[in-house]
Amino acid sequence: IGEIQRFLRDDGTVKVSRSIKELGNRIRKMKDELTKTLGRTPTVNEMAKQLEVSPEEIVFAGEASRPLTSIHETVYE
Amino acid sequence: MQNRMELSFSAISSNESFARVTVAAFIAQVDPTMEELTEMKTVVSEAVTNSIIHGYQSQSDGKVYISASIEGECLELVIRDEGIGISDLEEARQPLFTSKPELERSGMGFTIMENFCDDVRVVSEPMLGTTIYLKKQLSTKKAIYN
Amino acid sequence: MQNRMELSFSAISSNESFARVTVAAFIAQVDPTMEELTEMKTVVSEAVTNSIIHGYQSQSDGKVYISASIEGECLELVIRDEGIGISDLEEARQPLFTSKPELERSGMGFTIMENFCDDVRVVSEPMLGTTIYLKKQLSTKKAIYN
Ligand SMILES: Nc1ncnc2c1ncn2[C@@H]1O[C@H](COP(=O)(O)OP(=O)(O)O)[C@@H](O)[C@H]1O
Ligand SMILES: Nc1ncnc2c1ncn2[C@@H]1O[C@H](COP(=O)(O)OP(=O)(O)O)[C@@H](O)[C@H]1O
Ligand SMILES: [Mg+2]
Ligand SMILES: [Mg+2]
Repeated sequence: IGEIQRFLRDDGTVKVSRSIKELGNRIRKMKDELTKTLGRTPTVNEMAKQLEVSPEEIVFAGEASRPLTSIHETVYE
Repeated sequence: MQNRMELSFSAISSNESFARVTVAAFIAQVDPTMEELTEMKTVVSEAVTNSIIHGYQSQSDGKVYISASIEGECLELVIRDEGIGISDLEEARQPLFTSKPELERSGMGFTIMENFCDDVRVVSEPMLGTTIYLKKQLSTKKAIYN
Repeated sequence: MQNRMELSFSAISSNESFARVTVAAFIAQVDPTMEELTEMKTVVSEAVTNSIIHGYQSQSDGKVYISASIEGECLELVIRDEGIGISDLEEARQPLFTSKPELERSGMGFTIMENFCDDVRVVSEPMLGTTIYLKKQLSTKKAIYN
């Protein structure tokens, strides 16, 4: 499987799901960092600037990092 | 100036995340906080899920309709289905009430919407469908820095 | 099974990126490659920009309409405006042709669409508007691993 993944990466055919996951992780880390330094939640544009991606990518990739079920759990517990 | 969008899509559960991203991308134009963005995504999830699993009983041949408009910092969302409707609205909006305990629903959908929005109105007619009107004041950059 | 969405939005340039993400989020459900996603975003950008700056002459009170459907790995996109239309379609589709050289347009919009799609049809009627029909075969998960 590792070989297939490497092949996909080299070939420029990285799957969307994988790329979103990676950016999603960076978004989560950056959000925590900025929340600490700013003393409030960052805006979408502030995040985009720090991560050097477009605001649309923040919106898109932010999606994968939070599974829907966690919402119910947080509210419930 | 007002910015508007209207969206409709097949009532299948893989479109929940699509609907979330679409509304979030529309809102992102006024540069909300990440928190507000998450809240609005959650609200859209709850309403769209309700339309799919309750309104259309997961039958998947229906459509879900969303319209959004932003004027200044005021966001208005309308989420609508042409499903079975809700006969007792007061009961439906009670925290923890669910008509589908077998699906492990939390019964918190309406409560979540009320928590994250400034105004939630529900209009529903048995056999005709359900429409949810949501309003939210966003804190765009101006509001944060001033 | 077919999955469908329909979208309309105000013809203002800040909605270009909104339209791109929306179509991308819809397509992402079948997990295409990043390259394909980028191609489709580019195509949507070109068509939507054309509707806004040529079709509506940046007047902003019109609407742009997008519909998308996915069946298996086949994506169909329709992008439509009710703007001024195109009187000479053959000329418009020529590489490098632009009616707005003063805006530093490249004249490559149609060429890009043709390059990234398997099929591009344009129907346009002066004073009634322009409709672009696009088709693209995506390589979803199955297609790559098999
Ligand atoms: N769009 C809808 N169409 C029909 N019934 C609905 C709809 N939305 C909500 N309901 C009814 O209201 C109840 C409460 O909804 P909600 O608070 O979201 O809880 P849950 O979805 O977990 O059951 C649902 O169980 C259902 O009976
Ligand atoms: N939606 C539209 N409505 C009216 N005219 C259009 C539309 N799309 C394209 N055109 C015409 O076709 C020409 C070529 O389009 P394109 O290849 O995208 O180049 P460019 O946008 O850089 O001018 C435009 O300059 C314009 O005259
Ligand atoms: Mg619910
Ligand atoms: Mg163009």
